[in-house]
Amino acid sequence: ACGSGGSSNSSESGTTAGKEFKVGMVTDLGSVNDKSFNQSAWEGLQKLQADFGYDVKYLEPQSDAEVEPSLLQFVNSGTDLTWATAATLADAVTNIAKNNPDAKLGIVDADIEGIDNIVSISFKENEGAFLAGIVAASMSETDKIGFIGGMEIPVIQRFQAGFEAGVREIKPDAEIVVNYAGVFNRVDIGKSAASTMYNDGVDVIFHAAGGTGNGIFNEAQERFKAGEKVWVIGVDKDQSLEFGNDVTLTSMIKNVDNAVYEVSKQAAEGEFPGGQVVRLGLAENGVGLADTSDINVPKEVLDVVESYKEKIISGEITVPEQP
Amino acid sequence: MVANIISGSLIFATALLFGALGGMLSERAGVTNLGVEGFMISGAFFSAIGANFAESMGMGGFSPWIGLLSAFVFTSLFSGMHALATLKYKADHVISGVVINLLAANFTFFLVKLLFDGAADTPRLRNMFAKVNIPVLSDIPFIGDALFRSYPTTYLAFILVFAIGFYFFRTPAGLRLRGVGENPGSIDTAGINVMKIKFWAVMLSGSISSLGGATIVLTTNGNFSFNTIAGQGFIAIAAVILGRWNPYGVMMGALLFGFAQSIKDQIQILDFASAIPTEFFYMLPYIVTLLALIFTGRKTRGPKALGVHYDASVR
Amino acid sequence: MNQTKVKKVLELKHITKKFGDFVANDDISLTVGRGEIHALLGENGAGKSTLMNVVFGMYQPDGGAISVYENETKIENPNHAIHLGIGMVHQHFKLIENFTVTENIILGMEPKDGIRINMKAAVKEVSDISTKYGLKVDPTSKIENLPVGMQQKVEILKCLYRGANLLIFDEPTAVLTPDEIGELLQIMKKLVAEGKSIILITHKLKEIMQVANKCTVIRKGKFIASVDVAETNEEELAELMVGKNLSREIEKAAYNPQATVLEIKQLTSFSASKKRVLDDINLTVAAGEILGIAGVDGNGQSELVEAIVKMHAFEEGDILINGVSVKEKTTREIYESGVSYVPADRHKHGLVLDNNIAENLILIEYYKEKHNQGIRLDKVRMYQEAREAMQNYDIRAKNEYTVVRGMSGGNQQKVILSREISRDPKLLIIVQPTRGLDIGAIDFIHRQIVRLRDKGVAVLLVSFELEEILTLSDRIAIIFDGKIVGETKPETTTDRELGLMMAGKGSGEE
Amino acid sequence: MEKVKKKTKNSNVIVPVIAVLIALVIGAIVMVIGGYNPLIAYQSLVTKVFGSVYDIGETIRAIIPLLLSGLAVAVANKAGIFNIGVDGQIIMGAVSSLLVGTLIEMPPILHGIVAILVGVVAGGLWGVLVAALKTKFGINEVISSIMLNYIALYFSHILIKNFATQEGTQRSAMIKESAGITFPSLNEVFNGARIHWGFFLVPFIIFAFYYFFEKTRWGYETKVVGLNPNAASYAGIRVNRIMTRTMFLSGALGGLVGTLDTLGVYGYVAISSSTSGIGFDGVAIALLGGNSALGTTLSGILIGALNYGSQGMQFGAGVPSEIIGIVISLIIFFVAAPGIVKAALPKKPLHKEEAK
Ligand SMILES: Nc1ncnc2c1ncn2[C@@H]1O[C@H](COP(=O)(O)OP(=O)(O)OP(=O)(O)O)[C@@H](O)[C@H]1O
Ligand SMILES: Nc1ncnc2c1ncn2[C@@H]1O[C@H](COP(=O)(O)OP(=O)(O)OP(=O)(O)O)[C@@H](O)[C@H]1O
Ligand SMILES: [Mg+2]
Ligand SMILES: [Mg+2]
Repeated sequence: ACGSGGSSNSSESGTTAGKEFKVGMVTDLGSVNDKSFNQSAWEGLQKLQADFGYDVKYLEPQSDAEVEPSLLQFVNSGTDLTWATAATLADAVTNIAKNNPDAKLGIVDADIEGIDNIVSISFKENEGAFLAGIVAASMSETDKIGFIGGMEIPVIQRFQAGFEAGVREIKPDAEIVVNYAGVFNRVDIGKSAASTMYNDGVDVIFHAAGGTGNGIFNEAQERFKAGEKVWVIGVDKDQSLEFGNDVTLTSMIKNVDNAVYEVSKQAAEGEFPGGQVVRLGLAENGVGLADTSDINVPKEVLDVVESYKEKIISGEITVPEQP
Repeated sequence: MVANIISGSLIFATALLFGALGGMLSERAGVTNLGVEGFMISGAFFSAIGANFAESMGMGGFSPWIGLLSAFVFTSLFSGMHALATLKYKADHVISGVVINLLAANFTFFLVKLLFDGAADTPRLRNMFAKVNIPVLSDIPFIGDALFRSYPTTYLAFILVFAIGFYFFRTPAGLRLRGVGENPGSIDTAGINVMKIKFWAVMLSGSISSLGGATIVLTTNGNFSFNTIAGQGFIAIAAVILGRWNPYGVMMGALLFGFAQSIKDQIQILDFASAIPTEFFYMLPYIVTLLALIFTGRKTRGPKALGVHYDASVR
Repeated sequence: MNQTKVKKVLELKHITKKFGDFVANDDISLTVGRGEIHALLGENGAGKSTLMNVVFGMYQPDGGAISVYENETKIENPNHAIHLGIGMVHQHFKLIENFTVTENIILGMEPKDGIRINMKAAVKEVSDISTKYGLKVDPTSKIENLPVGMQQKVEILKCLYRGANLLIFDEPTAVLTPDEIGELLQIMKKLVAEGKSIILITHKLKEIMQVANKCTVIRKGKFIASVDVAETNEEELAELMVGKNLSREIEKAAYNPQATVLEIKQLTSFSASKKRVLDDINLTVAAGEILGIAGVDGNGQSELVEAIVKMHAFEEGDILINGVSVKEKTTREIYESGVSYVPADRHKHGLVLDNNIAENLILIEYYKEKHNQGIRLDKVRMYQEAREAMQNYDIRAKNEYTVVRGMSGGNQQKVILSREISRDPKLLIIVQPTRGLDIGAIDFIHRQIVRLRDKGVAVLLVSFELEEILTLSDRIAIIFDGKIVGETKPETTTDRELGLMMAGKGSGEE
Repeated sequence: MEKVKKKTKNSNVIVPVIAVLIALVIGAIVMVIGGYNPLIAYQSLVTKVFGSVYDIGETIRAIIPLLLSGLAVAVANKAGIFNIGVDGQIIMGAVSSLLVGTLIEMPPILHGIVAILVGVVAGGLWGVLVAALKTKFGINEVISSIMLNYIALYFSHILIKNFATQEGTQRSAMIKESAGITFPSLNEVFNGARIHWGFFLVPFIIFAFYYFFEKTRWGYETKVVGLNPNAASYAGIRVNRIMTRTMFLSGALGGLVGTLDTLGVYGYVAISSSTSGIGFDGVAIALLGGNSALGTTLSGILIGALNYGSQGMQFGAGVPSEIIGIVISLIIFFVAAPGIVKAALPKKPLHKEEAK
């Protein structure tokens, strides 16, 4: 069942009747259900479908090389707005946008400026991580605090920088132990790294290591069951929802779903913020601590967090981006 | 810290050890096993499914054992394919192994999507294996921490090493199995069914390797996703070769990897570590292995009839 | 069934066995009686091994019947054969090299102690049997450390351990030294004296005359005759086998050695385990002569030969070919200086079994200009020359595209020989040139060697077959334990004298 | 592992064709079980592969690395070496050509040629390392290549971070425009499909592969080494040297894969936490193709096209791309064990009906 317009080569069976707003999404090499970025973005799109009946769809390319064809698949099938949900897709998005000036594209977690048919959403991870650092430092009893990163790349370094700054703010003398696992998807390596840190006397670990980070939770839970008290600070989403409250101190979240939802809605309403970089920090409610933080973090601490949040928003404090 | 390294090495080594012991078993019977990765993927998948099911049946702390068992049993789907292809239909062993890897990966990922509504991983297990302290022994200073506070699977893997060692070198069946890998003609003319031995070796091989995958899910990961097993099967094969197809050697090979892997974390928390590129630590396990081979290496001789199809009428 | 009363231990009735369209055994019948040594004689590829594999249950016959102890039986598999009291010593030993003697023998019938092998009991049982039948071996040594003769004893012990009453020997003497052959024949006699029966496959008529009671001859898969050995002679047997009269004399021109071609001076070398494998060897070979190296396998022959072509490194001394040292040369350069080498193991070294005849014929010289046109191999010429070689050297195969693996040993050997001879060597090194070949093929190869010698080629012949050494050599050097322990001429020596020297001068028997 | 030989060769043309058909049917059955519509799925697959000039161009682009990687594995197999280290060789090729493409100033075209050559040589040398470990230390190539894959991966990260960083991204800087090896005009014809020099290089390489192994003395000696190394050294062939040379060629092909993708497709090298896996696909492709030029080419085309088309299946029918992975593994399985195909066929094959 081909489209009526002629230019569309979509072979999907759904309607191509015209009125309906179509949003597509291309994941990075993970899956759409990665409990992280891709999933969050997809949830935003699903909400759009539920709220306004938009036609939403996604593709999961299997290799870097497949990214462009996947984007094009959407572009050519008349999709109104196509999202790419990772920084690694930036080059492909730029290319496609240049070659298809009529197409509208969006990218999450990257800054592409000045191209009229691309909107970028990026986050000030360092600001969120700063707050996580405040919590970690306030809650640590050993004054030894851990950070585990996936790979030593700029985004992750932003996490590290913000976190370290936050910790120093509260406890300038606290020891911060840093470990880069080298991978985003090896749970066992994350677990071993966490084990090493906890053994070393660390009692709070903040991670920005994707799936590798799951190992940190597993290690903490194991210790919890054995009667030890250790904390993990989750990342990207509220990880206490997955790993429970026994070990999850709080999570530094990135509100990808909201961002995608809002920008898509603007586009549908004809107000596509093309060419702009929507930079979301604490002020824009793009990053922050999870709502469930109050379960394990005492009110006094949260109050401190709140005060720093205001200082950052007001510009009184600038959080570094480099560790 | 040394105790930590040893204990960490044991834990990293466990999954590899299962994978490698399985691989070794089939190779000792003359069937090349490049499918260890696939068997481990299968083991990881079925253990997650099995443990999940057991949890939903309310088996609580017992469910990891069900997971282990499921891995062992259901991986025979794949080992059966390897046996069928290599033994009955005389497919090239290497090709069959490659197929097992491809098929296990795609099949399990597909099933995960199918069973869990498009999810990329299986639901998180609430009950995983907990470390078991061996009474008395675990209280010995240093050694206790290093060796006797570990997961049941770790104990199991090391018990298996000795069990297979006993089987190989002390029992009639082991003698025959080793004979099959060296010179099946000799076994055949001694009136023993070569194909039967090979068949069971391949079947068990898959099941034992699968425990490696299960270990990863049931002790560290807590669920199965498409990158739960990412190349560990190939490292396990390296351990088989490094250990020269001998259960104790294979154990040392797996421990070497475990050691190199866990020492990385220990070094990384030291102060001077920041002066060295992180990537160097990631390379460490692989460099250590190469160096180990260079210094212990020389000729590694596998079973003589490895990878050769046995056919009584061909000389 | 009372096995000791029956007379006919084995009876084959009209056995037919096909491989696809090819009939390997065509209506063959024979009877083996109790206490009898029954020889089976036939050219390479006549179907002897096939027939015996049928008896041992490795193959199922396409026609005919087998009776064991006068009961018609379908022998399902080797296990079944073993239960029926049949044991087989295969030509290519079915031994596991890194197992001990005992482990090899007990395979399949291991004495147990609970679930473990009772190795003590096993070792004892093995030494018991070996003393009973006079087959001395060390039950605990590894097969890979044993000489072939010993390995064969292990094979025999395997059969005896399993209680075999009928033993099949497939070319057991092809790899043995004269002493070992003598010993084996004695063992066989002892076995039949104990009431066992033996089927003996051999190409050596002398052995048949020595020990066999009856001899069945087959030719191209067909039964030719069964004769009483007492009533026949070697010539008659040979004629039955090949179907025509064979002249067994080889004519040699008068001995006329010329300039020295090969000179080995104080050659000494060590194995990987630092054992002295060649010890101060001095030898010369002149143009127009054949120097035979007699010796038991494993006394340094292969190292000696490989040292000449630089496949084995030597530490001291020197090797000169036409006065030029090989020290600075590569294997290829040595060949280019006029050396041809026929290695002992045709499967391991001499041939690429999965290549065809033509491809094997260019193995040494494929890189030379004559085989190439620019960057491409001249395949037209390659196949053309292969056709010619097949004619000149009587290589029997379907055509020049035939893959060598499927060819008989004799024809494989002819491929190597034609390749090496056609290179017009000044020095021919030839090791075990006729191992496992039938009389016809042996004769052909011997004639080729002599022809070269008559043409003025220097020939270094290494063989474990005394007869071969004695018929071909002009001079004989005896090698023992890496040393040359004596030199003699065929006219002035005897089997026995040579045998003693090969065993290290002292007495051959204890 | 030593006997990777040409065992698949005996299968005639029929077996692979039927193998493909059976595998597709099984794939369809699995789809039905999973609640998908196999007809739409396969239709979308075909559309994705042939549907537009863009897709045709992109399909070829997807085939090239797989095919070359298959050839790389096949080359080594000819000398009896099992090279599962192509992944690492790809990385070395990619990162070396990247450095040439980013750090050095050169006129266009020449820059591309030099970058390719450097990448190819780097991949080749990485392959030589495997050969050296094998010949000098007796280390089994399977282990060493697995280790070298990881070492190459992290080594490339060090290089990228130190010499070709791109602030704020998880990849290297872009290569200079002069180092690009695309054909802008052709790209336009193909609606933006990434057509690069490889499109014209690959046929030449396939032919060179064929010619080398079937016609030249070097191919002859390589095959002798692979079939019987003992006979080779008896014949005066320097086995170690041939193995080293062959591993250079094999690695060079791997290096070319990385080079072409870097210069012609991406323009950068990503800092990725795992190797591409193209080398492992190459193992499957070479084995499926019986290590021959033609066979490897055909299997590379088949698998490349199926892989690319699987995206269409996801888009058009919502079918997870793993289905195609299953189909591909089954094809290889059936080709490797033709007995199964024959057993699955009706006892009297098709001819009978024709005869009547
Ligand atoms: N497995 C087989 N498949 C096909 N043909 C075979 C097979 N085994 C033997 N043959 C054929 O049967 C014939 C007889 O072979 P067999 O091994 O019995 O000969 P033989 O008499 O033992 O020869 P030799 O003296 O060399 O040992 C040969 O021509 C051979 O080509
Ligand atoms: N796979 C095979 N296909 C066809 N013919 C074969 C095959 N294997 C062996 N033969 C044939 O069997 C005959 C015997 O070969 P050869 O002399 O090499 O074996 P053998 O030494 O007699 O072995 P055995 O120990 O069984 O006596 C030859 O004629 C050879 O052509
Ligand atoms: Mg024979
Ligand atoms: Mg023979």
